[in-house]
Amino acid sequence: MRYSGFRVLKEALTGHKGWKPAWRDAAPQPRYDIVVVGGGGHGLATAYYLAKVFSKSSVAVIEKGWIGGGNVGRNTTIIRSNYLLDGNEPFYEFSMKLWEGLEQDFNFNAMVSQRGVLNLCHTDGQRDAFRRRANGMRLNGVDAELLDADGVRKMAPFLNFDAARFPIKGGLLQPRGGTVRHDAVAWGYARGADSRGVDIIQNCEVTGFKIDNGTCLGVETTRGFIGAGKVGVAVAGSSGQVMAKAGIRLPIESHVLQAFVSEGLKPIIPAVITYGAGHFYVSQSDKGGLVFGGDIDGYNSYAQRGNLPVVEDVCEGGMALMPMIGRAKLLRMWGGIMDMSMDGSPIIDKTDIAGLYFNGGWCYGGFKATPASGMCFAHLLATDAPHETATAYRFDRFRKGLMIDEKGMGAQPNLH
Amino acid sequence: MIIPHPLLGPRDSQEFTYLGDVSLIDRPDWQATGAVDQFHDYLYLRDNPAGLHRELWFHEQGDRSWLVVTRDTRTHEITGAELARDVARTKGRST
Amino acid sequence: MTRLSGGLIDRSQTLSFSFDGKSYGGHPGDTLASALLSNDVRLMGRSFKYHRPRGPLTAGSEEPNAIVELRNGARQEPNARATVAELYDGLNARSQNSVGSLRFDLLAVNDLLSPFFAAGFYYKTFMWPKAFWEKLYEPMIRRAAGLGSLDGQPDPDMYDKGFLHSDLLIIGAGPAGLAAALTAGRAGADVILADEDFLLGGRLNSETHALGDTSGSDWAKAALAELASLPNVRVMSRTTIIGAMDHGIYGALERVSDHLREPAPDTPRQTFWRIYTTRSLLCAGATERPIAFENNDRPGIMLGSALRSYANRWAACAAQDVAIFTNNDEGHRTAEDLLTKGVRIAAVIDSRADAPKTNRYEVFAGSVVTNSAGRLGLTSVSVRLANGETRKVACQGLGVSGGWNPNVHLTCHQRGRPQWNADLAAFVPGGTLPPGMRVAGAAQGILSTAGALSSGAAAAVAALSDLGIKAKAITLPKAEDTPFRITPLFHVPGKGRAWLDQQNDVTVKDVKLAHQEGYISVEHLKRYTTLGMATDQGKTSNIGGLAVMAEMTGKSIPDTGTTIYRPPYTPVSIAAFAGRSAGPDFRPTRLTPSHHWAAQQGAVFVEVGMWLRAQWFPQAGETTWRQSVDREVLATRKSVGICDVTTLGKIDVQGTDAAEFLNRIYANPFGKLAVGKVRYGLMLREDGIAMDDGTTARLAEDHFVMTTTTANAVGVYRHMEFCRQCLWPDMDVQIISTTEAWAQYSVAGPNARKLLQKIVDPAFDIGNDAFPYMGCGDITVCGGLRARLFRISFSGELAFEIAVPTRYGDALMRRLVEVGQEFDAVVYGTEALGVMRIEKGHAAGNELNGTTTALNLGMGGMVNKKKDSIGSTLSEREGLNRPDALCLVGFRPVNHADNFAAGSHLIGKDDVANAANDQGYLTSVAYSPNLGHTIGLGFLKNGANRKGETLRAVNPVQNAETLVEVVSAHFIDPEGDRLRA
Amino acid sequence: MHDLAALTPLGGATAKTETIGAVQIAEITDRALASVTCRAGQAKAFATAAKKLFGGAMPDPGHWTAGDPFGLIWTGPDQWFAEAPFASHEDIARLIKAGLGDTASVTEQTDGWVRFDVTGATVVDLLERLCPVPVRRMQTGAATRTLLEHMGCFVICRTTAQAFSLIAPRSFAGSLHHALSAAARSVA
Repeated sequence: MRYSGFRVLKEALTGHKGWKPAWRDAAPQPRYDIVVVGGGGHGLATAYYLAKVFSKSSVAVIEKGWIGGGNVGRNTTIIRSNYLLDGNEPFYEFSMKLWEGLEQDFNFNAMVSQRGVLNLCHTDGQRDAFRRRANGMRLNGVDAELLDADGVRKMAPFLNFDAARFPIKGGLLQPRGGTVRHDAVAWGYARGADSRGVDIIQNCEVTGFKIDNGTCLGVETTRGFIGAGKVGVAVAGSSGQVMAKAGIRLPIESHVLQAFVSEGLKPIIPAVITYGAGHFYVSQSDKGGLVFGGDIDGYNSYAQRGNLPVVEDVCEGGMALMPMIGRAKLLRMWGGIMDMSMDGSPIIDKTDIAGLYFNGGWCYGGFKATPASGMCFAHLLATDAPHETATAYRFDRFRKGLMIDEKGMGAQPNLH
Repeated sequence: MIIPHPLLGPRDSQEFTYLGDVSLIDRPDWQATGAVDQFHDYLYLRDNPAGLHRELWFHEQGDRSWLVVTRDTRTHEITGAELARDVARTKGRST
Repeated sequence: MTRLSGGLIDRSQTLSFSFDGKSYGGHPGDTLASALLSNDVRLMGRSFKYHRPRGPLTAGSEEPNAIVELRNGARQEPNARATVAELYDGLNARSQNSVGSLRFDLLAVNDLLSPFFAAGFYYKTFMWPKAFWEKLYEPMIRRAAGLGSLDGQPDPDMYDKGFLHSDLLIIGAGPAGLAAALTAGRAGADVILADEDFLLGGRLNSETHALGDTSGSDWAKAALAELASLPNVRVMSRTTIIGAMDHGIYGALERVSDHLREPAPDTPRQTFWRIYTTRSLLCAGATERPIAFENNDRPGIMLGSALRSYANRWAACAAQDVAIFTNNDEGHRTAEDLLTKGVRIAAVIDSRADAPKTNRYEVFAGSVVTNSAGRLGLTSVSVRLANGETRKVACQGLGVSGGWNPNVHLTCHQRGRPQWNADLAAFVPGGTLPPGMRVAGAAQGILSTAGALSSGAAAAVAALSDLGIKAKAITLPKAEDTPFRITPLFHVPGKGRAWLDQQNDVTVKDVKLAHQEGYISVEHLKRYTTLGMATDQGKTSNIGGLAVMAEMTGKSIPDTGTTIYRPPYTPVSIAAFAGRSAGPDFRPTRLTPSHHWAAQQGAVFVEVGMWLRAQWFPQAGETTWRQSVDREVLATRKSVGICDVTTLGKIDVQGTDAAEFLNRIYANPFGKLAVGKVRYGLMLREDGIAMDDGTTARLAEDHFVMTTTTANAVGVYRHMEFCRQCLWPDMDVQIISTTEAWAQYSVAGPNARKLLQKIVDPAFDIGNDAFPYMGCGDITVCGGLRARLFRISFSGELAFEIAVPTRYGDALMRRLVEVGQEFDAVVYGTEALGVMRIEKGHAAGNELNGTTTALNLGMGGMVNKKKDSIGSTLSEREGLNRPDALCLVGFRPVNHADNFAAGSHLIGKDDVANAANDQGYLTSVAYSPNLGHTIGLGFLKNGANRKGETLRAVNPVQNAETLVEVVSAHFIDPEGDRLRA
Repeated sequence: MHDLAALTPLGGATAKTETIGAVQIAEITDRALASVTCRAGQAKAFATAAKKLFGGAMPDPGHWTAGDPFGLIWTGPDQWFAEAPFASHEDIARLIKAGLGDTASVTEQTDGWVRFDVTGATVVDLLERLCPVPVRRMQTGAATRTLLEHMGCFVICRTTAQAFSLIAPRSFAGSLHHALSAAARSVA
């Protein structure tokens, strides 16, 4: 059933009787060609593109809880493709292009809002690094602008220019960056995949993999064995746990990232703004809440909750950068479990077990990557070859010394 | 969080800096055969358990001790803390 | 005036305040809501989506409707709850979210169009044409959405933070909390009793039950008086415990000055406390819930308990004629209390067939309210009687009692799940509570006053016994102990809209639609309909929503799901979390030994981490920074310059294994470094990437002093402690930072030695033979002051670094400048320092960027393979040793008049400028006044073998491009003759 | 004798003292400081030498001991700070090293730090607003390093609930003083 303004009108006048479930609550069949483990944004997007782009007719997504209950529904909704390194930039730009056509493509308004992402710099060294990054983006055909302090002032006059501990020297602006209504992404992909025949199986947790001399034949689940030609795992936050069931250790640690939203306010913050001298970034949702966050808590955790030091650190950053938000009230805080990889970049690759594929290690980058991650994982699952924008996301890059380390922090996940 | 420091008692975790899995103490022998692979596994691969985790914390704003803290990554409950130097010795790292 | 008799307000004083520009009077003890009600003002706000007229639903912090903008200008606070805003003289409040006036809100048209605005409608439209989203739809939606507004000026108030420690934290000062506090306080335990209200006592101040022979509020007053007299008890009013964090840490927001027009000088508006407690006791009470029916959101329709609070505590009532709608006995208590206060009870509509009978007011048993009327306030309700016929009941007020929800919120903050209690038809604390927490009173589901008192006292005894403190429960007064009878009813079936979440305008229909579209799980329901996502965090709406969904799925409420709550319990101002670390005080500032002198010279300072360093020293007549920097560079290379380099990390390394230790943490060897010598060291991370570099001097066989970069001082020290304690626990090596103990100045230039000889005491020969390049030693200066001298050079000149005890740093700088006049000595800042190190080709922060290896830096040969050292093994990986690896080289413009910028990328002369042709990038660029043109350092693929090649330095983001030539990174004195002069 | 004038950590010619409400905040500049670390395998010899030099046992973790001329503060495993009058012990590191020989590593710390003595009736209320350690419960003789407004800082209890010394890296002097005086005004 197609969504449209006309349809909304018609249903409004007929008591909304015609709306159908956005997706079927499917029961597992004995076997699928491809089973995607994980009903989050990446898993659902993978299934959607497997069906739509690679015409796969026998695909299932299995989810231990309810779809969209993980990081796709627990993030700060930012999309951008302002990456530094060639291993990353083409991939995230591919993702940005998919975002730009996504709503029309899957017929669901995810409120993709290209209001701009502004990263502030506060030292000459940061400005040099931003220039290198901006030029790298341009060389990759991506939009980027370098603003000086006046340029920033024009765009965000409410920032602390006059009494700042770390003065604002300028910023890197990606006009095409912005925000997306995160839950809608999961629902839109689910609805799109479902309408193309994908079985979305909720409350179905993987308990093990059936592996027969080096080949994966399917998954054991709380709802029985499900045979599969290929199994793709996309379970951010639980990657270590799920892959351990296949005897695989990962270059990943799980950490908690907190996020915050304020009470609703009339529009006051135009773009996504990130502080360069502290841990604080913010945007304002269409509903009016200030959606903000900062750094991860820094210790391994699966608890989906954090602690006060980071809450305070983030608010300190906010009050250093934009003291006008002081009397806005923080309404909710929550935590998401991040797959923090050893170089801050993700993995989309085959494993040593035939028929078992892995997608994870997204650190903070997961939400903005959702469409491209889905497309590239679908490409790998369908063709057994990496998508051209994801060739660097291999397991063996650490063994070979080919890390993709945007922040230059080395093998310490909580610093990425 | 509160870290039960073996010498100083309960301390706010904000005084500490976190490093990670205690296995980072087990630095391989540089002269072993396949040393590069051993160092790769040592530096890059993690058990990343959902449950008890022995991990390294540095009392940076305190007495500069490295501690090995045993903490449940699902509940954050801490069941032990030792001086990392003692742990290193029991792991046979005395020179 | 609907001001009743009695109440806990001070009628001897009248406070004047204004709402939407109109002024009114109230009394100390009033809230904004109670004062407005007593002035017959019921309309206080508009709802989020349909802009429906709204008045207060509650009398507490769970309020969804009566939220206003408080104060003006920079102190304007959006979304303040009128129900808890303490009245003060001159209070100024305005309604929110209306276009036009509150009474005639233009956006009320949304209400007429409501069929089009059903749950999630926006996910299904606004998609065409694509470009319209940012341009038209989104701005439209954003303007209509949001609630209150920020003023846009910096918050002028001050906020404190604090840290408290207790044996027992008691959350809530109602009957349970007070009984617990008295019990624990008398036992001598360290007790903190916190309550969000400004008048402690909880429901004791809102109910009419007697405790023993006194009223509830008098008993509370006496209890508080005793607690105040106990030194081991800290009573914190106006303090909300907002979260239960790990290991017994609780966040608490104390509203120190919000009840004043503005904070007193130097005192904070609010204080955010971190409370460390070994045990806690949750006595947070319960929140009454409404029953949904058609048009159940009109001003005048309130919770029954709120009607009682307003009448008994604030002597205020919404109306002369009040009807009651209840599914339990509480409704009758409300009727009785109002009658005693002289309010007319139009009827009590009790959904239960076995409703209590009385002749004091009319009771409709087995009946329900099906609708209400009244545009801006309630005028009547429609009642469907047991016999099926419908009757209209005229009333301006309706008290709704749907049962109590225990305030389990804090029990969920560590993801504990509440459990369903069928007798109460409510969720009660269950699952795993935060460690050390107990629950008592209504929060535990014990709804009688007597039960609250006894459970509070008992819980305190139990909590203290955990800590080995013997406590005896206080003797309790005789109190109300009626059992709670309820027949669950969450909503009255009907065609029209019945509100569940009043602020977000989520109706029963919306939940049904969510079910129809498959958004069945609680998480989907909340996110799709926005149920419970408003500023009240669903305190009055979540259970109702669950109940409707349960009906749809045919499951029980607990099988349908529970919602667990997250911090904060009530919203907290962002400024309070920041405390004093805001604006210019965001982080502390570190000053160098010569700072005060430099400031006197009018130096321009720059932030380097937390340090402030002199960037350059403008002289009279200099109009641009370049003039100053060029002068400083030229004068230094011509004669001599002085620079404060104290910020570099200094680590004292001692012990019989000190040399071997350095061998292992540096890539290059230190074992054979002679005493009295200095060596450059390159430190790698274990992954083979450069971590830091610096010089290390050997002061004695077992004593070294290492320098680190300013940026990495802390990280390097941490790393060395890790190596010392965790990797090689029995090496005899001791380290300690000594960065700030010594003021260290670089003296560089052909006349550096001559200058120093003026202050170094004659006993010390610093001539080239006695004190050659890379020499070091203890000396005395200026007639006997202990000092250290290092002959090292960052500038490439003949240079020394001299260190004296920091307290003498200021005087030494003045002395060097004074004796330096004869040589036209200059003092130079970090800019000139940077120019000279680029001229010399020294790598710094821009080159040591966390991704570069020794090989990249042209120091591959330094990684000694005859020994074990951190990073040595993994630096052998193929990816770090590719033939086309990036290599640090120098660049100069082919046309010397041209400029280029750091961050430019390098593209072959005839190649298209794109990522595929990217050859590298420029890291550090400066104008060299010595060479008379721009120079740069950068990383170039296979750079070592490309000297003389011409490339394009492209800077598309600034539409710039320059032809550059690849040259040696050492622009000045490549042979190093000057160093050794 | 050299002819260079000393500057206090706050940048004055003389130490600064101010009274805000019920507390006095005094910059202390007349103490010399050195770190003393027992060397590996020297515990016994060190204890003997230290007892002889300092006239008592080294304080336990979390504590300090007064003495004449040497006060001792535990700073870490096998590590202490020794303080003595500056006038008589400006060259404190050499003096101590001479007494302890190869049993310990000694490093001069005198000018690495700024010390403020905070005294008065509301000193606990003040410190409660600045640092997480339980100052209200600290007894005379307690000493520990903690975090104070983003600054690492020793909190030393000289007299229970009455007098504390705060010792932080010297370059933070201005910011530490700002934090102390602001908190003092807030509890005044």
